[in-house]
Amino acid sequence: MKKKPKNIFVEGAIPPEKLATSVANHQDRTNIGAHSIFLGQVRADEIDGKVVEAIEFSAYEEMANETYAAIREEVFEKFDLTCAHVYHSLGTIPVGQLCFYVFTSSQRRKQAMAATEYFVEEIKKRVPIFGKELFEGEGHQWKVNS
Amino acid sequence: MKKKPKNIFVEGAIPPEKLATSVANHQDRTNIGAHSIFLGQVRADEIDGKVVEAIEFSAYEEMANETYAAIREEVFEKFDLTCAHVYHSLGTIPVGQLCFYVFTSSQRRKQAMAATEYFVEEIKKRVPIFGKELFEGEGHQWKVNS
Amino acid sequence: MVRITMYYFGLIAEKAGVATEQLELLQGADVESVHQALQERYPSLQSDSYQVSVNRKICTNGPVSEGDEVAILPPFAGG
Amino acid sequence: MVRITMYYFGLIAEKAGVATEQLELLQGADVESVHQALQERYPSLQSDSYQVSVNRKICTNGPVSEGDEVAILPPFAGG
Repeated sequence: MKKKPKNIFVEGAIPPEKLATSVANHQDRTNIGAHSIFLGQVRADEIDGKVVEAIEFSAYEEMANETYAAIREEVFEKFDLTCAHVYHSLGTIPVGQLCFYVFTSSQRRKQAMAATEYFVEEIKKRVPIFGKELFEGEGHQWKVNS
Repeated sequence: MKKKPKNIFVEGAIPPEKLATSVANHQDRTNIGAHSIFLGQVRADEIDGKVVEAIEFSAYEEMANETYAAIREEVFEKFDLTCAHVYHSLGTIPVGQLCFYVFTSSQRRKQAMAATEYFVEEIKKRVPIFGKELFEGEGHQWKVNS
Repeated sequence: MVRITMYYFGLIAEKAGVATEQLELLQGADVESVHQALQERYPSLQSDSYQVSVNRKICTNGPVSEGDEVAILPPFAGG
Repeated sequence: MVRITMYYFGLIAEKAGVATEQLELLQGADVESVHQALQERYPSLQSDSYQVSVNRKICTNGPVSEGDEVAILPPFAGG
């Protein structure tokens, strides 16, 4: 039987306090020597004179979580990690708020940093998440990852 | 006149709450799209049957801060960063506690991740910080970066 | 006939005006038939780039069978 | 005579038993003279690897002048 994949999605922005909690939760793992963290923050991009004030994220959640599970397996094969945690927001996230959180821990720094980078790049490329950039005033545009 | 370099040193371990504060302090900078964070945590390494229970850090502080200032200048030349913050502990840091904290922010994720990695590698290589690994029971050994 | 469930996301859902619907394709349908049915149903999608997933895997070709979960995915924007 | 201030760190300070001291070197002293003076004063350092900084810059050679701040730095362990 296939086990249900982890759910990476959280409703709304990721609070900064989440970082403190994640780190504190790993301080009894005394084989960890390094944590590497990536955070995505919603940017007030200006596009044709209009300014983004929020991104509304949606996802094909079942496929997203299955794809994430595959990426996670690749990461644990490629890198010597102690643990890894990934969260992505759904719903409307205002500029300045966090929408993406990757946290990896390892004995060795290079493994953690490389794993975080792999997670970030592969998730952006392969996980079906969609972003509607809402402009100040009115109007929107669909975000495309570069 | 040369301006006094920033002081990267803090007495004692870096509390996990520091991360939440750093991130929260950057949420009004709406041109930021990515934060990259590295944390060093003291590991309970076993060496010839003895287990490390803490590292006592010391530094040639004036040279360390001057060297850090030079590395920081290189980073801002090489990478397109919005800001960067670096802290290193002095004193006795027990296993599981944080002793090193690098935080960079940028519009673009790749710039932030590359900058954090550069900081970590160059600081380990060039900044005169010394670590006395204290074993459980008694005895010690001087740590050497690999 | 092959009955499949279509799921639309982002820009595609916006243009289609629905998030999900049932489609009936002819026997022997494949990913190419999905493209054709879609363009016919929603001509405004012609200029858009999207990928097709069948049962949650990206597919550029291959058969589509009764009961399949087929999604039309505009460019990803996670992170 | 050239009077310099020596600073010792980590293992070196432990072996020297002091953190700082004044040394007097002969006129024309250079980094090599620092090494020699050090080995003579603390023979147990012979087997240790260290770098020398003059006025907070790593130096493998070059002159040492009156009033210089010279440090003996064992391997770094930051991070």
